[in-house]
Amino acid sequence: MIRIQSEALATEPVLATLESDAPAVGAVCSFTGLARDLGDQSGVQSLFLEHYPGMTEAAIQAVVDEAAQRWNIHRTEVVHRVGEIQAGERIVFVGVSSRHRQDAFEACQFIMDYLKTRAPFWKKEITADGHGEWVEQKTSDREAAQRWSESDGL
Amino acid sequence: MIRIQSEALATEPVLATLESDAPAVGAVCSFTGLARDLGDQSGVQSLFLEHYPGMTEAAIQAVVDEAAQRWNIHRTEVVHRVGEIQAGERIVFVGVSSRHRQDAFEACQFIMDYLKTRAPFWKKEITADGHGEWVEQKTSDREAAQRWSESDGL
Amino acid sequence: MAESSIAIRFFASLRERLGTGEERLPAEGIACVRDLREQLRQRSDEWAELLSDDWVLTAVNQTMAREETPVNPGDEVAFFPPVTGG
Amino acid sequence: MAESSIAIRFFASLRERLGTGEERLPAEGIACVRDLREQLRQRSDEWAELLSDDWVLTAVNQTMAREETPVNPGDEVAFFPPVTGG
Repeated sequence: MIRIQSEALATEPVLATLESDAPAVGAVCSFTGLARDLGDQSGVQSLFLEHYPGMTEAAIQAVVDEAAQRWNIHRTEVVHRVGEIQAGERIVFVGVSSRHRQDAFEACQFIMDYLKTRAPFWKKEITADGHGEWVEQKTSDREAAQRWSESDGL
Repeated sequence: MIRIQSEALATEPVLATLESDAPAVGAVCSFTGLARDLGDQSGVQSLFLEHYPGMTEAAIQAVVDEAAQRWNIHRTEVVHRVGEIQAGERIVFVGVSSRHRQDAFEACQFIMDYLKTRAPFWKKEITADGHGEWVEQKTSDREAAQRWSESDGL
Repeated sequence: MAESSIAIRFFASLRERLGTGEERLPAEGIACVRDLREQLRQRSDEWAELLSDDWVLTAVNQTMAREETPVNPGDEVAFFPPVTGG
Repeated sequence: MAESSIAIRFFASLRERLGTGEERLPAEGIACVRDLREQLRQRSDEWAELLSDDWVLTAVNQTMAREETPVNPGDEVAFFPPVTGG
């Protein structure tokens, strides 16, 4: 399930869904990204996340579909917040359940890496004085995603 | 924090601890392992987990310390159940917080892989008729742990 | 009656700097993304600069596109900076 | 008075098959893990078989050990199968 929402991101119900397939499935890997207080500029108090309704969901679905082709995974849950987000709040949750630990880990990491470079979200950092600055894409995020296309022919 | 317990494993408070360092830290990766209904034999209804009190905690701490040397991680939480565990219940939780996504993912996966081969826990599968069978160590778990010593000279 | 215009959308810093989020343009003379981009760049030095930037990405009908991707009447074409979600 | 015995522990399938979880042995004549293991193997064909198995692991004072690891009076030596947690 893929959800884009402006409300606070609650992870408990999503984790419960991922675990609900046990005992048939025994491995759940999840990642939570939280708004940090420092990014390209210091003194960041909140973020503003813009997205492209429709395309964003489709782009994430394409990443999830690709993960499902590469790994033996059972269920995937992606929740991404948009709008204004205070420092310390959750921005993104990606969770994957699988029969196998390694599949859960790798698929979860793959989805996060590709989401960072393929899903249309744009982040603006807002300081205490109200000044906003759009965040530049990180080289490390591009490299993290490229890693998966250079790896073995899975 | 490392905990070995016979009570049910609640993940919410542990995840809350991992996220409590935000906004200084923005990435949390976690893994939950649940008792599956099939292992080396079918019809498994519950597991019995034995450990070596004292050594088990020390062995996990050594794995966590090694992870902290290899990656830039902030906080690690490991909870492992022992005693009787019903199919579908959580057996193990490993969570890592970090400033960086990749460090959180890799350290979490490393700790799970090494915990599987280095921490003294032994699993017995019990079928509906009460028959118990000790689980044999999996080649895949040995290989997963070996991977980390063969990789680049980090 | 067939649709005869193209819907154009701008996002994030591009939207802010161009001062517009969406508009419609006649489809006439536009066969691919490059044609549309060149037409938009005629508007001013600022448009020329912003839409020539290597970092601007394009989507046609909400799918990532290239310079040569065809554009037809009724299509939605979006321009935006590299993404920074998650 | 100095401790003059060694604490021995067995876990999991080894504990069940040997029928004992812990005991104490005089430290005399035991300098390393190999000495202790060989002494225990004298007890019966079953002990000889179970404690010669390649898969049996050993810890001295709760740290993984090898055949040559020294064993001193007062030490705790544990024998157990490969681990299967998590």
